Amino acid sequence: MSLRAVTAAASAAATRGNGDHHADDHGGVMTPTLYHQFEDVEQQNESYLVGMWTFLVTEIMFFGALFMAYSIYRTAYPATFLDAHKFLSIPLGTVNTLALLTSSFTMVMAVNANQHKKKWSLINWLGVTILLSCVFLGIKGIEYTTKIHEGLYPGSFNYARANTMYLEHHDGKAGHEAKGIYPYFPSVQELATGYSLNRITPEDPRAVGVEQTPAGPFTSYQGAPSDVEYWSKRAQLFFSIYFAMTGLHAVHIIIGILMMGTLILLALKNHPYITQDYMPTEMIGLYWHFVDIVWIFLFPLMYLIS
Amino acid sequence: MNNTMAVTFGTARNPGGDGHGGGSGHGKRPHDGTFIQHPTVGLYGITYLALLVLLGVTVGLYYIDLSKFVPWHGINLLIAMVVAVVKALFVIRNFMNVQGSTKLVWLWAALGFIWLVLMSGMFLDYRTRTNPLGWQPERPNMIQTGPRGVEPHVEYQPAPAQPGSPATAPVPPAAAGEASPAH
Amino acid sequence: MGELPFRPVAASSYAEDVDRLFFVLVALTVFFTSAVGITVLALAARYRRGNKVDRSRPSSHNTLLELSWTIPPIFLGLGVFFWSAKIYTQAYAVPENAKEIFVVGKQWMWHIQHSNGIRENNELHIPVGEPVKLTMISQDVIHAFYVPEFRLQRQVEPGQYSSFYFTPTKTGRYHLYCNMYCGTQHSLMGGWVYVMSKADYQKWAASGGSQPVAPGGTPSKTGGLTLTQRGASLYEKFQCNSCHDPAAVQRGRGPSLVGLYGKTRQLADGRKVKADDGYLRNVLYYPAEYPLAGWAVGMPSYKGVLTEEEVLQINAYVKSLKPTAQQSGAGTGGGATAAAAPVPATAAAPTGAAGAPADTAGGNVERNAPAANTDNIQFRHMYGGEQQGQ
Amino acid sequence: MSVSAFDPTGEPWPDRGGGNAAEPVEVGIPRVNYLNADHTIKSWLLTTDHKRIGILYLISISVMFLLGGLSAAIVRLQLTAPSGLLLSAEAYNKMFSSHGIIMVFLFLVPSIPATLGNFLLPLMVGARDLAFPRLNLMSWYLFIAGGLLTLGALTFGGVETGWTFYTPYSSIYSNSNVALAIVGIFLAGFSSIATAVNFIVTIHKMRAPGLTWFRLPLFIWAMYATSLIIILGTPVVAITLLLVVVERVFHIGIFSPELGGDPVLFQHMFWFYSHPAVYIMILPSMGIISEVIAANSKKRVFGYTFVAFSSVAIAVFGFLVWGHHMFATTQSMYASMVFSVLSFLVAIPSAVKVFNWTATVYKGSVEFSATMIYALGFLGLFTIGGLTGLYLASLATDIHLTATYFIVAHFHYIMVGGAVTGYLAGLHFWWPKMTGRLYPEFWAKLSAIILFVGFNLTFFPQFVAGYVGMPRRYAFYAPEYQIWQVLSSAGASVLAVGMLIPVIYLLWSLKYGKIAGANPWGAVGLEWTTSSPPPTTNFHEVPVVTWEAYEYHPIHDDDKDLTIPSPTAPEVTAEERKA
Repeated sequence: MSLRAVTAAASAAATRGNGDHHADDHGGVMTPTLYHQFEDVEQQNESYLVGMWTFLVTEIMFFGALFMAYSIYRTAYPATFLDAHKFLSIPLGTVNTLALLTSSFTMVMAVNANQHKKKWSLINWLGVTILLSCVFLGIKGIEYTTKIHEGLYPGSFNYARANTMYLEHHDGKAGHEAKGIYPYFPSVQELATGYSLNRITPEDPRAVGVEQTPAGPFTSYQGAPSDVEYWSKRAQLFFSIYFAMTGLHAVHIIIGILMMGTLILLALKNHPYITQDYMPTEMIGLYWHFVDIVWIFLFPLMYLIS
Repeated sequence: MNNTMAVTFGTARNPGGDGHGGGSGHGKRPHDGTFIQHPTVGLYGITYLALLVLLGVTVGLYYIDLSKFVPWHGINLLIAMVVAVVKALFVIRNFMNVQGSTKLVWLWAALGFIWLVLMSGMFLDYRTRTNPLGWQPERPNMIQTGPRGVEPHVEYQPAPAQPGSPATAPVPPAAAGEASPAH
Repeated sequence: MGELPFRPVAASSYAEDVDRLFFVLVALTVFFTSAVGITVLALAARYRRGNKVDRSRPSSHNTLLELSWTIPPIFLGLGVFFWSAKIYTQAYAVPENAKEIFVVGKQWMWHIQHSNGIRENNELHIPVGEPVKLTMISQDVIHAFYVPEFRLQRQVEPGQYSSFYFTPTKTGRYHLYCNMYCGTQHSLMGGWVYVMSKADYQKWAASGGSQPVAPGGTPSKTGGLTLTQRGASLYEKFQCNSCHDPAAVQRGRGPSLVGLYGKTRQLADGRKVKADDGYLRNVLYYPAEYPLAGWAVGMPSYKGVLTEEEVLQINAYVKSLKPTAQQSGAGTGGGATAAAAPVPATAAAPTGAAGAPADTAGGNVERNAPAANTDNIQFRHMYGGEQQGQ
Repeated sequence: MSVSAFDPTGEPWPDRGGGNAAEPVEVGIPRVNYLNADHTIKSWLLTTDHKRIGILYLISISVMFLLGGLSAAIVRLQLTAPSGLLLSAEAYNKMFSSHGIIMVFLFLVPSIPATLGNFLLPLMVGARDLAFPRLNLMSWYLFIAGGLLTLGALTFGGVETGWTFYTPYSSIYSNSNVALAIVGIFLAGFSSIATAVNFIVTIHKMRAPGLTWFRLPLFIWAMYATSLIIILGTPVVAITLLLVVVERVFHIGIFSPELGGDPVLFQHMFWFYSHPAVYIMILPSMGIISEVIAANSKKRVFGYTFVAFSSVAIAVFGFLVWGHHMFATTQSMYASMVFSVLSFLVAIPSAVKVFNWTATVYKGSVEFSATMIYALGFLGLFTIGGLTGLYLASLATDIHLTATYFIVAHFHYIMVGGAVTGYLAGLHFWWPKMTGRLYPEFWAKLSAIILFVGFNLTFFPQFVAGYVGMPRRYAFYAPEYQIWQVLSSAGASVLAVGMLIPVIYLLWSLKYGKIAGANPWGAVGLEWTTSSPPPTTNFHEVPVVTWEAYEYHPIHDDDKDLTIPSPTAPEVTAEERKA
């Protein structure tokens, strides 16, 4: 989604936000429910903030362990990582990053709208955010399917086959300098007919053996089949970490989408959480920005190894 | 002793303790007491644009091999990470409006990252092993750029260079076949 | 140090130092525990409720006192640390003349190869007074090689060598344990270490390990060939010569291996690698990970082809390829073009055997391992009979 | 035994029982309290009252403790004979694994924070409840779900990896129940994270007026440090164990040596949490001991600030020493040295605590109650446990002793001698507050002494067994170790008796115990100002704190005038200096 589209959506949202004359709109005093254990709303809100940040610290450590494993293995096997990352598509990664950054922006706009009690603008901004995160998930899904079609899913990695297929779709060039559409998107009927799966099987002579192995991404490792096999193993390490981290991140995105959907429902029902309070939106916003930050680090580490 | 404590940790009159003690971070409250200060929409927009620019920098950096200019191969990764950290700081400060909140929130925002640094003490082991994992301790650089393979003077078919290196030619399968001995 | 109750035999140079440190720590423990215990009990008794004592101006804070019991322990701890670290470094300072023995750990037995070709399972025969270096690797899970009488243990991990160095100082028969939980039969993965007088060891080695030398010691049979010879035959069998023999080296098929061991190699990706056992193993298994500067990686991976034992044998052979004067330096660094004939395997044997006496021992069968499921056999082998030192 | 039974001799101290002597403390069970406020099962299962959740936790972890104890008993029986008394090797492995997993992840970690912490923290800071009561309830359900999963895995099929789950054994070789057990542990971990978030927010934001940080009880400081460790450590082990599951199930091998992964990396990440986890278990006990010693000697804890900050110091420095569990691996020599020296330094804060507790007794008015006996037992056992930790922090001796019975003994001296003793002390100390009734003092003293004796009988022989070289986790062993194993098993039976007696008389006291009244020990602290058992809202009106912590007597600071020490001070301080 381009910047122009975002701003368009934003302006649309704004106009509609101003347009509606809802009862509890236009400022007015917010009187959130005060729970019995708190003295006043201020204490309650600050408790929410501190609690959310404490939770985010645990999330940081949660992902941090994976980042640690990643950096240790990358320093251990730089060549492997350099080669394996060529199976990831920079354009798609960039679009995804764009989508997440934009969704962060729309999220703060949503919080802002909630604070000023603009119900419809809140709903619109949340809607845009959900839309963007769905775009992210969709692209992520395409990437996963591509990996699986290329035989790069964990457990059964077949890099000889991956090489060969890869070249067929990239006119003999390896990596990002390949011309044409990258990565290979299987068309609907291709997916239906299992096109790329029955196209080249691991038994295919092109897929195994030294002489037949064309110069693919693993171009510097021409050698015996066992050699390619070895590289499959090493690159499995990269893709293990890739799937682990992006998978965990995707799970967080899904949770975020669910929570934002709940917010929209609450808003539609004029629930006091929305009409009289903005902390719920604020909390989910914090969570969402954290997910964004994780991706900000994942993108250069996974896609842009040079 | 308590007076000094009262200054840093909140006073006897403030039930909430920290958040109320310094009174820090409670800015203008347009409607009522429930607002913690938030930046304006303008700031959001600026931050967003800055993030987009930085994203451009990150991607552009990938295609420029800085190690041509700086004699250290890790420079690309370093810069990329610095850019990422700046991006993260933008998001934390402006989007997650830490700067509008109490010192305590600042602390918590920083804590996780500090602990990640502690955790990276693992490298203390991995960088000094006698029988290390795939690399040797005296290895000059961790990040791999530029061509690997052979000098031109070697007479037999060289293995093709890495993509990203100046001369990249896809190798015809036959040649590739020759490059490896028959077993 | 003298014999103390409960003190197991100290059978290595390392053990004596460790025990000295250990008993100093025991003294510290006793002192501090009794100091705290006696003090608190005495105070509690003196100030028990109802006892008429002066309780005026009870103090609840005294920085001087706090510092006085905070600072000294720090220095005490640092002192112990330095002493301990000094001893610890011994376990890493392997002398040149160390007798090299190779250990492969697998669920659930220890397989041991001597450089003179004798192979044993769950038993290790070594002469007293000679420094010994074990090069160890695991085939499956993490094990740990532990001999209490040597006060030493080291984890044996899959995928990388770990080494274990000691100098036995007392003859006797000592327990050999696996000390890292490795599965069902963990407590039966072990056997005996026989430290023998030099004469006994000569006899044992000369008889190819078939002569019973210690009570309860079951006779080992030898593999006949030395490690180097086995390595040479493997070298032939897998046609390593097609790339690494001088002729092939001349044709630029592959780098020469002569005098390779111990040299530092320049890799294409900028790494400088010392060609030690670990490097040789990795090149055999993962050649593509070590692209030699000036060479395309044409070497296939032998993972799954060569077992860990065979890799050790080939390493021994490669070590035995010593350059003669005018060829020194051949095969190291980037792109060797000239290389000399490797010393033929048979001639290499005496060099490769690391001065071990019994190169020409007869016999050819590896002793059968106790079947893993027959618990009681292995139990009797491992725990039967009393352990003896002297 | 009430505040009036106070030592008449010496300087008369103002009675600060209940914080302000002005208001009379009501005696007798209050008509309506959190226990009898509502009687339906539903009101218990859906309660958001921190006190009731604490009780729920108390019941559940007591069950866990029972199960773990049973497996321990079977293990001890097996080890009385070198060739094993009743189990096959495999059954034995499953048995010690379930002992370790249950005791560490399902009992020790949640033991004090989730029960006493849950119950006392809001009372001590003068709040009506924790900051997030529903989160609190959720954490209990998470714990139950995780506990049931893990127990299921342990019971049906069994897990044989030990509680450390080392790869590649856990991820490739052992049976698949390990995945289920790990998922359970994962859930339990998140329940403790929820508790920790709750505690941190409550301590930061919900303290009563006047209750500044340095008026907080040391138990709260300990809880804060513990929560910090949970926040920062638990996610790491959660993801690490999750990676093991993922490797088993989806073949996403991150630690698999076949792919070039490093099994030692698992140990790094595992111990990055699991060493601080030891402090998760011991810090709350330390907090309890501070309270108990102060209350029983009617004396402010000596060096309050030092004890408070030593808790935080332990929490922080505990994260820098994980490598000392890996001296025998391929971890580099230099890394090992750094970790070793840091491990020596992390011992200092614990020593400071011990010395300060000792000094607290000086010039106190000591009552040898059951709780005090527990506390004194804690002092001795914890000192031994801590000092034997130095053997394992020092490189040379660790290479000999690690993974032998020495380490088993050391660990149990800290965990049972330290954590469990402290837990029992706290349970007795606040039992009147929780139930409104007193336990029989005599039986409590008896069981405390039996526990101390039985514990030492059980675990001291294991030090010797370890030093003479018996490896841990052995189903069968060499005959020369039998004497130590038999001694240990004999002691274990005594220990079991000592554990069972409290169960009996505590249950008995629920119905027949003497009415406690609000403040049976004459202790200070906000929790004693409210009736016991407390009302559902803890306090009838928000308390305002105007007194210092442990203000049993006019607080006197030596720093102000070091010139006039009291007559008996010199030789005592000299005696201290020796220690």
